[in-house]
Amino acid sequence: MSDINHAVAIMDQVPSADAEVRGESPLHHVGLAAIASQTLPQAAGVIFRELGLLGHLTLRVSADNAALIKTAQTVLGAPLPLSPLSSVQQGDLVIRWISPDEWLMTLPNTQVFELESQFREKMDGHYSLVNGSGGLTVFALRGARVVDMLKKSIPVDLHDTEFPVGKVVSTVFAKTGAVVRRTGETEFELVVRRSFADYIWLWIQSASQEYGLAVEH
Amino acid sequence: MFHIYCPYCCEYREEEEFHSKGQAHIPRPLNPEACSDEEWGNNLYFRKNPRGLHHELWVHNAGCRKFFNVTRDTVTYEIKEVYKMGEKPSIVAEIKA
Amino acid sequence: MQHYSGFGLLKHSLSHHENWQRAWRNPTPKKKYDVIIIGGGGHGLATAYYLAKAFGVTNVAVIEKGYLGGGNTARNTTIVRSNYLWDEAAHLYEHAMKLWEGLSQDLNYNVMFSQRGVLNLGHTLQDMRDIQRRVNANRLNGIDGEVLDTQQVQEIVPHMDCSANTRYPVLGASWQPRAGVARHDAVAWGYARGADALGVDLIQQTEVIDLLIEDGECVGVKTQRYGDIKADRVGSVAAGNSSVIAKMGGFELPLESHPLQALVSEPIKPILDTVVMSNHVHGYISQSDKGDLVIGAGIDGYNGYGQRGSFPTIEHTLQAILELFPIFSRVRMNRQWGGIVDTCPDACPIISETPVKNLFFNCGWGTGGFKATPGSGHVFAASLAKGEMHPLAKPFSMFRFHSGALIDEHGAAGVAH
Amino acid sequence: MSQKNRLPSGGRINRSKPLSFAYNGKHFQGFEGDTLASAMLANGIDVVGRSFKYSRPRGIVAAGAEEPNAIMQLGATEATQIPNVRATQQELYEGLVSGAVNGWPSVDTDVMGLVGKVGGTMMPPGFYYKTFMFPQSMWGTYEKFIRKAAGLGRSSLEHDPDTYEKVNQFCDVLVVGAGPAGLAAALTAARAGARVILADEQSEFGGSLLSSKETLDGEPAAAWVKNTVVELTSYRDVLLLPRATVNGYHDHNFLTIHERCTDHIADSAPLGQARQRLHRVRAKWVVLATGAHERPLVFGNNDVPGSMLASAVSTYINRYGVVPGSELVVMTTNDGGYQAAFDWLAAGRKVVAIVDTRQNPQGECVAKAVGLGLRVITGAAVIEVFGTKRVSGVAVAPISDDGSRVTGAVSRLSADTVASSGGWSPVVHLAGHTGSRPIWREDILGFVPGETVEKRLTAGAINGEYTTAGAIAQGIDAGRKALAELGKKPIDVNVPATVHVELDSPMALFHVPHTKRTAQAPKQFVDLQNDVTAAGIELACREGYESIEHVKRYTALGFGTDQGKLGNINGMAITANALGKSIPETGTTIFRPNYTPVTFGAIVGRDRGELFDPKRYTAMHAWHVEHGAKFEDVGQWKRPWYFPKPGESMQQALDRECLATRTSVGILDASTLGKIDIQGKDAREFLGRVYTNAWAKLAVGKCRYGLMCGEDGMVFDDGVTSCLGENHFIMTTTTGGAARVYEWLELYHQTEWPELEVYFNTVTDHWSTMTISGPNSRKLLAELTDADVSAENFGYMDWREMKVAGVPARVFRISFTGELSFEINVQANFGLHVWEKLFEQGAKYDLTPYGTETMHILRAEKGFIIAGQDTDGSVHPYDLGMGWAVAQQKPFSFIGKRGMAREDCVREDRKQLVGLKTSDPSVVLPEGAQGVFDPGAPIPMPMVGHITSSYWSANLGRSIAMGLVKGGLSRMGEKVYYPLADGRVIEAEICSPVFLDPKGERQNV
Repeated sequence: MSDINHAVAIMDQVPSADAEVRGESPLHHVGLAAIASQTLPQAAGVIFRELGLLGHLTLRVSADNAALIKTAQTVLGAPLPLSPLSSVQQGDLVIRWISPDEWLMTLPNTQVFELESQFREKMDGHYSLVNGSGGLTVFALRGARVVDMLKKSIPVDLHDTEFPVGKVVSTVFAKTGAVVRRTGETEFELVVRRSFADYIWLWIQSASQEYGLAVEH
Repeated sequence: MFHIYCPYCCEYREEEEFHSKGQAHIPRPLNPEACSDEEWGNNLYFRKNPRGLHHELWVHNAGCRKFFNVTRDTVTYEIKEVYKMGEKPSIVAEIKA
Repeated sequence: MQHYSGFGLLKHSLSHHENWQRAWRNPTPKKKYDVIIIGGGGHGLATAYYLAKAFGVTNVAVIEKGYLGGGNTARNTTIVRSNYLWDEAAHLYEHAMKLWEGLSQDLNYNVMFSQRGVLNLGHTLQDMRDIQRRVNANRLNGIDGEVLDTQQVQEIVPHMDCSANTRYPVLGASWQPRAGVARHDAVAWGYARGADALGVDLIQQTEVIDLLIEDGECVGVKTQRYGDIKADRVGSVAAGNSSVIAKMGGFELPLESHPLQALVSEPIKPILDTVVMSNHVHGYISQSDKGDLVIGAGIDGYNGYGQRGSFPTIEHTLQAILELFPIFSRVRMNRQWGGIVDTCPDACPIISETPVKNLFFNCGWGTGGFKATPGSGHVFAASLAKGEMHPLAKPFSMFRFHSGALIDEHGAAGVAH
Repeated sequence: MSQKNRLPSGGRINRSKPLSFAYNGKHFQGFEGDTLASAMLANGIDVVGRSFKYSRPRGIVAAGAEEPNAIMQLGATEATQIPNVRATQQELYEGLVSGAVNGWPSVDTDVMGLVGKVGGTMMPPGFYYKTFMFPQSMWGTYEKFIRKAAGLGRSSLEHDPDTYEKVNQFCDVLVVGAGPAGLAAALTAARAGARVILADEQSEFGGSLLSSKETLDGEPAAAWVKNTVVELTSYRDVLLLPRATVNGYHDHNFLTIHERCTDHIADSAPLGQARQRLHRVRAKWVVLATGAHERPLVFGNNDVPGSMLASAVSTYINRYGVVPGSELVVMTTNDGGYQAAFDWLAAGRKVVAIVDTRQNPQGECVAKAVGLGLRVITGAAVIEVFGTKRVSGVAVAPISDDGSRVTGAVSRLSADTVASSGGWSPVVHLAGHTGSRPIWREDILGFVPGETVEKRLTAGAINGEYTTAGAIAQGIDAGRKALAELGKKPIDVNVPATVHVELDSPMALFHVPHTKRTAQAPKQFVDLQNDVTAAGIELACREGYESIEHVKRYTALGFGTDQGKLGNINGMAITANALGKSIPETGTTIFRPNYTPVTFGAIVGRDRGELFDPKRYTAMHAWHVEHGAKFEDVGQWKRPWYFPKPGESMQQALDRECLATRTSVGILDASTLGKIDIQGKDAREFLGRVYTNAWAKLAVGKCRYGLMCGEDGMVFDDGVTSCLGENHFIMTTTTGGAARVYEWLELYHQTEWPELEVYFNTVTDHWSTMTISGPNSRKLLAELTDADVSAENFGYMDWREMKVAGVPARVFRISFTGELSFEINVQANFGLHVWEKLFEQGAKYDLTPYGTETMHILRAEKGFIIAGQDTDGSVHPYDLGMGWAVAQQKPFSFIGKRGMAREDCVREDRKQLVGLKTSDPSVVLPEGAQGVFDPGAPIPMPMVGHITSSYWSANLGRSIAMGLVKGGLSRMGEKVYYPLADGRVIEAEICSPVFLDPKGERQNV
């Protein structure tokens, strides 16, 4: 199963179902399920949900390399968002523009290896595809006061004319960072690093206090 | 606090997302061994530090993580121009005779 | 020079204080001086004073583009200490410390040097290793210093949160009892008055716009207001503007001028009797005799001559202060400001000869200039008087950046002070 | 409680909502809509404080932010104490508790007052520079008294119960000030669909109109305000912020607004609400409509309670229904001052006289005054006030038409209130924050905003436009200008019709003359809060303090919490006069944030306590907590430091962890190590350039240790990098160095070598890394995997891919302990699972968790360095005795190569890292101890280097240490002495830093 002869080593990092391995998202220790059972979404201005255990892949390739971009899009079966700060969503696959030569994709963790293998098969040239599934998690936020809460947290203009649905920014979130995407008029999604997840969770609880916070699980 | 246009993200962002990396356009000598201690020291440490127009290197470290150049007045703090790595500034300080 | 004393005040009060002499003259410059000093801040004025007082060179002019003591002397947070790590820096700052002790009497001008002690806090195991290392070095260099544990720190600063449940608990501190604060403006004025009385010409509102250089030798300065003024030797003590003067001399310096911000609260009743500094949470604080909490931290990351910086620096500084002193949450910030500090790659100054003969530079003090004022002035005066660098100044040559003999004080100078 | 100065009707207060409050322990009553100041005046409270230096009784002078005297201590409980609250800006609420900030035993009978009277003459500006010098030793004592006397209010001694919010705002137009000009500007911008923020420091919008008797379009001014606010409220993109002071104007149109959300309700916020909110605003355009402050006149004893600003008198009458006295004398240099007399008269109290300093004023108001039968004395001035705790009378005398001297006999008028107006000073503070200097305008006798690089407009009184119609017109114009710049089409806004009043020009008078010379006249105060007098300023100038900054610093002019809003312009004018200069020549001092003081808590927001700085956790953190780990802060990470068992001391725990690892197997959570995935055909080349050693031949499946240096040749990080594929590597960095190394790689790739085909990705958080170390580690691993982990198939410095406990893993056979070790890396989502399986399986080997401290000891036994502890940015690889890790023959001049070849870096006697054995093996050298070769040398002793690492080694049964020693590598066997603070001198012998298993047999088995 080792793949040492290739120029780039990839590995199916997800245990097979029969191995009976439980996966733990970065907020596992918080016990969101328990909290969820005690909060009422109707009453809350901010509703929080962790989309844990997703597959996260970072694609690095120059946007100027038309051939490779084309191949990548064929493999993905979706267009790469080439214009800055944009994103593409297609079924379970979300592709976020991070920089002119970088995209962050999320998809089911079980599909990651297949996609990596496809890339290695089809892509020939200078690119990299890196699995970051263990190091990232997604916080989905919605509610009437989500924008107000985010205004306390990130130094970015969230007015709908400046930050329409689908826009993605990488920015500072309090004293760490996050990739922020608007998924609806009052819905946002944060991609955050595992080791900072607890801090951001604490921050969101505090910043949402005056609006009421509910958790979904 | 500065409002800086990132030439890669193509919009203005807050200074908090960026880091200043000092004077721009200081290429690493191609053959360091050929440098005298003096030349190496000059390259490493000695800076223009102008009062006025300054070409400096910034990185959008909390954003796209790209390095780019900024031409800024170090007295008024006006940003006159931003340009990508490898590009030349169109606004330059007049050379004092 | 008119002698200052309590009795003098009583006497003058009878004549409604109408007969006080000028503290210094306002002369028009001569054609030529033995030594011209560019920059009438604390360091420049101290240099002039010691040139006249200690080395008998009285034909001296100090040329200041603004007003005396109007640069960083007027904008710093007045901390004085000498607990530096490396021998070279420690000896220089301790030389200054010894001059601080007794400076008011020497100048007959009360600079209010208050030896209330300085604490440098440690919050991590590596902090404490560094503190041990520095304090041991200080003691073997003859500089007072102790390593305190959390309990001892709490006794000195009863209102600081020394509990274990802060984000970065206080694990201990270094303590220099002889350190403290002084009245910054008074230092400049005291030296100015003393230098003037010894015959030094203080030329204010006069900007040096060029250096007079004849075949590689500096022979004077060109000023906006008075044209050329000749001198056998020229010493630049222009702090944040040093690179501008160096450019006139046709060379560059290993300097970057950065904004350094500070702030004061409204005056409150005495609550903090010493100086508390923390590199790790990144802030420092003391209380002025007037009652203001005087607070600062680090420089802004970009070059700037605007005497102002960015707001996040102020936010981070106050976050650090409330981490240490949560009880100050309701105290209010009255005023913030910025200075221009000329920082060296190794956080140590430059006191040096230059590529131009008879042109000397004293700069690069970064965030550590005020505390060094008397020592800096004294060794620079000695160097200008003799035309060769004072032994304490030698290690601070600008040419150390060629040889690689840097003196890295980033640890000791971690936060700006 | 009676409110003897309260009018039966009128004002904007709600008489049906009485509110009780306490001042200095006595209880009083005011009404909803009052400020603390108006309520105090209503109750006839004259003395609200004692002055800073002379301890003179002081009363309320103004009605707004410029108030210098009414600085109160607020708060009903210890935790809610607020120092230095300006009574004129504090809205009254039920149960408000206030007190004067100084005065002993009380502000009314203050003994310091005597000291002030007696000692006052000995306390000219800068007196403290001239005395307290002898004897030297006494300064500390003098200082205690000075400090006690100084300071205003006091800090709370308990934790603040309240929370503070901070919000990032973005808008097209930020309008500062909601007076006529500001409202008009906001309305103009809002109608055209611009995103507008309108902020005003007062509780209600309207500014001067709130206390004006003017009519707009025939209706009371308040009606126009109401309609405008109603319309503004209807726009989605308009944010209206009352009780919100714009305090700082920073570069690129970044401004801070301090909103006081609940300060008008109580001294502590209701549950679930924030007490205050700081808005961090980025505005495309800023309109400053900050208005103007009235200038008081400077005359003898002008600080006696009852001496007020003329406009303040009108404000108290018209807005609060309070007449602050019974007999009024008005002194004015301009027509504006007359209004106070008209309002006073309308309130049914006696106007003694209007003293107009102009010889022959012609404005309509003069005629009106005469028509009302008021006594108008022209060409004269109030040169002195009588009374101590309240004005009892005034001395009036004719003055020359230039206002420089008294020209005739002095007459005395009885009065309890003096209202003075010296004209208006535009509020240019914010305009000056970004470095623009204000400009003097002779026609309006005031400074107006100067040129700026900011996208800033101004409207109304800040421009010297003092008529309501004019201000509104300028506001509309500013709004239109902003819209034009924003490319938005304006919609018309009308200027309401107002009654025009013919005005005469004002007289420039900044210092009212006295029959005596200034130095001998009664004190003429310029800055009330700091007791700065005209005589003091003249003295400073005489003594040579000629720059306005010198005058400010020598006299303390403008140093107060009001930052000289009332006094500065008079002070500058007096300075100019003393120096024979013009006012513009003298100039202003620099304006800095804050306009008015801002609570620390509001600036800090929620970045405190738990949220002061992130705590970073690994996937196994919960387990560590459960198992009693003590934690160490490493960067932002919380790393297990050691795992004490109940009743164990730290040393006992460390000994146990160390022995268990060397004799059986221990486990470390190494997930915090930085990890960078490197891909591309030039990855190898790149590694060769950033590491000091060679990478060209590292085979796939192999690992190698590398040193990273700066261009100066000094080590700044190290770690193991493994070859995953021909074009694929994974680099590890120190825990603290991860971010820096990653940016370092990107910097060189993007700025120096963009032609190299390589990509870097941070994967630190992606992998959970657990290191099992010790003789039994192979057995343990073998039991959890099908892979062949035998020495033959899995050699030292190899890595293999395998399943561990059912989880796909990359296992690296590298060792930081010198023992047989396996570093197991799995996707972090499965880290805890594998960790727990290891413990289940490892029980029989007594698998022992250890933390950073044991790791440090074990690596020190092997002489492995820790970058950042054994290095400090001043040592290069050769100093560390690690020349073996420098490949000088590499074709490309790697980073650091040239640096470490500089003159000073090749000295023989550099400090070099060596091992040190104390002569007494039971003594552990303290880390940070400084070594000397000659313990007998006098202070200052020549030091030769310090101890970087030092531990008790349970395995070796002795202490071990590493340290830097001058020329140490060539001094093996020599002695170094370490004099300690406690007087001990510890002797140690220089040795190799490898204390255990020099041949490395243990890790190679």
